[in-house]
Amino acid sequence: MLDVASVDFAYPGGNPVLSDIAFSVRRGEVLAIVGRNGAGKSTLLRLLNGLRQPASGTVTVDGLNTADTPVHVLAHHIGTVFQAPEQQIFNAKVHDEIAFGPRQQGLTGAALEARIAEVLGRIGLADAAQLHPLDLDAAARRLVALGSVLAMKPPVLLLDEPQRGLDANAMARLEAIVAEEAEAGTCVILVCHDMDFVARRASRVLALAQGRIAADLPTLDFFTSDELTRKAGVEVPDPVELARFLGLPPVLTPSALAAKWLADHRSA
Amino acid sequence: MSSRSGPQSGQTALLFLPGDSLLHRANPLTSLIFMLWMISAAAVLPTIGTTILIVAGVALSFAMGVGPRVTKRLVITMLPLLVALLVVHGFLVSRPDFIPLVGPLTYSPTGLEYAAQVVTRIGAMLTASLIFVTTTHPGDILKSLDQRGVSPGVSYLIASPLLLIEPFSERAKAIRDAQRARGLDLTSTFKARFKALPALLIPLITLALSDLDHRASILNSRAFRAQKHRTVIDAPPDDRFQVWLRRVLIVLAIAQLGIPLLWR
Amino acid sequence: MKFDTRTLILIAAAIVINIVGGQIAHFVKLPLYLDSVGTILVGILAGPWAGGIAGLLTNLVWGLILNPVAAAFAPVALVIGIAAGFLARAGWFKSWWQSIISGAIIAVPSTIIAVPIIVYMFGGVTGGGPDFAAAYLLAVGTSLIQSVAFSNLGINILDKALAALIAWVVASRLPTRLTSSFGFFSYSKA
Amino acid sequence: MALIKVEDLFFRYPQAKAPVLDGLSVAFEQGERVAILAPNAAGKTTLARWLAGLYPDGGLVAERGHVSMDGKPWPQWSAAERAAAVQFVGQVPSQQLTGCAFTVYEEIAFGPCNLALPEGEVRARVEQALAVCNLKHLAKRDPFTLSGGEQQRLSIAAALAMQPRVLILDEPTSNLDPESRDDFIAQLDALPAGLTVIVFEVALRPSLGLARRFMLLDEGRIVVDGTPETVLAHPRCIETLGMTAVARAAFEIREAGRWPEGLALPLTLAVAEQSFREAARA
Repeated sequence: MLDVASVDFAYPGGNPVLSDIAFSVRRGEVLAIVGRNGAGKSTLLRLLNGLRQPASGTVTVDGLNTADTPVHVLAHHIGTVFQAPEQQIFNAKVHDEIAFGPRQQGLTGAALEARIAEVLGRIGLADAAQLHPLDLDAAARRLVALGSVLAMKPPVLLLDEPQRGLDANAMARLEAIVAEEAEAGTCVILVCHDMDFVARRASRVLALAQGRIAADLPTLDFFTSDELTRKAGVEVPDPVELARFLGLPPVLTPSALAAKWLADHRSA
Repeated sequence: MSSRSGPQSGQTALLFLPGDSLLHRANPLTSLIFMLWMISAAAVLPTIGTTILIVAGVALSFAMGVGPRVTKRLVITMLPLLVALLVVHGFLVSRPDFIPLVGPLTYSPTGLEYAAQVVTRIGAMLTASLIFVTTTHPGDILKSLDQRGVSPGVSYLIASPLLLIEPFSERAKAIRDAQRARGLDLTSTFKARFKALPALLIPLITLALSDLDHRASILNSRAFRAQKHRTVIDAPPDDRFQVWLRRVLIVLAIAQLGIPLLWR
Repeated sequence: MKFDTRTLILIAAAIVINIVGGQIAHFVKLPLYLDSVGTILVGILAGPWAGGIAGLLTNLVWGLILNPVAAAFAPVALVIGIAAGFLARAGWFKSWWQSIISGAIIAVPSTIIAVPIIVYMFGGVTGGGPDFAAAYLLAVGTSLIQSVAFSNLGINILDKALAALIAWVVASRLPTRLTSSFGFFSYSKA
Repeated sequence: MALIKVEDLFFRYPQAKAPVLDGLSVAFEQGERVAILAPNAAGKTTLARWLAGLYPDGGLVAERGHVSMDGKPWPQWSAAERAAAVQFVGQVPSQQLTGCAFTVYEEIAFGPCNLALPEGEVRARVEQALAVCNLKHLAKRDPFTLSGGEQQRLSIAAALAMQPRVLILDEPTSNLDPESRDDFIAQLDALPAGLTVIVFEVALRPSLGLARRFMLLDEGRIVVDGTPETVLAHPRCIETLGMTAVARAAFEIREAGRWPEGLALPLTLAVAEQSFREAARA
């Protein structure tokens, strides 16, 4: 679905930002891209959605080479939700903001309205359809931005720090959407600092360090390697650490930790 | 700190070039009045005088270490004006002394003379302004204003736009990228590109207004305009010589503008 | 005339929007200036005096960073902001068609101020687009001042009508949260 | 007497149906470090602005109640007095800059200069703030070219230069990466002991390092006020903000009936190992 083959990138006159990047992502996978600030995460994100072109190597999305495909065409194959929703919201109603993408795809009338209603339901803002997106709270604005991209039904979904500033309710919506998308065969890519979120939702972790791939492993294998998490400069999720302290088999999530603990102490 | 140096303190958006020349070290008011004197001279001098003024100004700019920037700006700005003026006054505006050139084309020596007069006059004024803006950091101008008790609101209105141009320009690019990445086509028909404008402008303006809310709280909580006067730190140095120089230049400027008027 | 802090910040932001507007026109490859959208917007949100100051300072700041010649046209920008503010006060920014008419009206005083500057200071040229129109009019025998006036008025009407329309589109889509502190804006509410 | 006191504050924005603050009362003492947790749309930023004396402002007035500092309601304070009493730092780092200082040094000096303090005093304050916030090496930089974390430190330095008695921070860690966040939390510990710090947060884990007194703000009221343990274990807090990962694991064990009665749910990794071992022994 998404294929990155021996990509290098440098800004004009600058040091290389990314070197020798190669990976592919399959349908239904949830890949988290992690690493320190300045490790090259945001540049990689821009290479994936075509806003930047690799100096060498190729990026292929849904069979399209990003080098030969205009960004606005590629947008129908890879949907990006940026960190700042305020940078893309420009309609006076949540409804119209969601409608923007599908309209570009030529959807009109009842089909368009059905698509909008479906998305509004998924982001939990059906009641807010007629409100101004910027009159909503920060978390709802983030969900509007997510919804405006979901409405285009892209086969690849690119989410940049989607969890930021969300409370339990909004977070549950986000996690449900990520899970549903993966289930439906969408390839979901998270660029994320929140390792608890990564541990709960990602199936695989791609860690960047100094512009190179430091690790590309299933989530559990990544977090249980001290060497790799240190190299990538990320925190180890508490359940992973706690399971190790308690001598339990490796786990990623609180629920898995509880289950393993209960299994371990059944006899007691 | 009145003569700023080092690439870090400079603003890429400004015409100002850091340096340590005489004009860089001069009090901003002195530089300002020097500029005004030069502009007033350019307003009244004949073509030969304004030409000398340009040459002298450019020479001065090289002596102050800002020559290449001043010359480049001068040429870029003046070339289209020069061409337009020569065409309009040399060939188009009908004058009694039209001389046939080739075919239906005629030209006027007095028209060309007039064009030369206007070009050198604007050129001299532009040279004066360019010398001023390339050697004087706006921050220092504002400190001079503060020092003289000008309302802090006035300095805010000059300083803030200067500082915000770069961040806003970056933001405009980020907005463009975000909209393209959700399918906005900026390359198709005239109508489609025109309709794309709101998608680019509205986020920029709403972001500016949401900054506004926050910035107003910050300014109020930093006691902005709470007192009539504010303390000026690192005030640009001044001395008796500069005070007198300014007085002389002001008298000269008034005399230059006034005497030709009385003459008539 | 003492502005409150919010109005000061609004003016500062409008100056930047005027200056960055040209960059946005470049993004969509349209031959527009868009350098008075911010000024007109301030006129709509905060009234004639704030609008006038926004215009005036746009050209002065422009002079500091890019081209001192812009400073010579500061009075023109001042008039644009004042005119936009008075038209908004009169309720002429309530709909898209009113805004277009308002923009065309704004073009008149701004041309009246611009023409003497162009003719007497710059010998009738600006080094930009209207020069071609002026040159054509001169070639067919119109006087210099008339050529400059007609060519600038024509281009100004188009430019200001468009700028006013864009300012209206933006203003009408702003969330109330951000505009509620500008009481003057109520004159432009339908 | 409490330093800041909110009494029965009832506030709604013009044209809004529901109130944002619904008869809220709370008090803060000098030198306290308080974290106020709040789900989205609970009235977090609005309360922060009331505490900071930014409201009432124009048409934004309370229908009932008021906020006072030293027993004197905010409207009776002059702008200069209030600026020297309380400082507020909001969420988005670039929006916390004054936008009229060409260097970091001038940004910090801006407030003290506005108070018309003598130049020596301004310099002393700036130097101190630069040192506390570890910004000395950036003093000559243009504030808008700094990274988000650096801008955050700068806005706190600029607030500290006003030598306030209360510092109010709205989601200070939400725009920081983990490393800058840890630096920031260390920074808060280094602040003068007499300074009251009130932090508003959505995220549970980063807030644990910030304070000893916790509150939950929900639907315009303070629902619970106490130790982190009592607040984070409160059902409404769990419902709206969830639990820390270790607390969630312990909670699920308790749901299975295997967590000993009377043993508190651990909040951080630091205490979790001990609690889990205790639970295993029981």
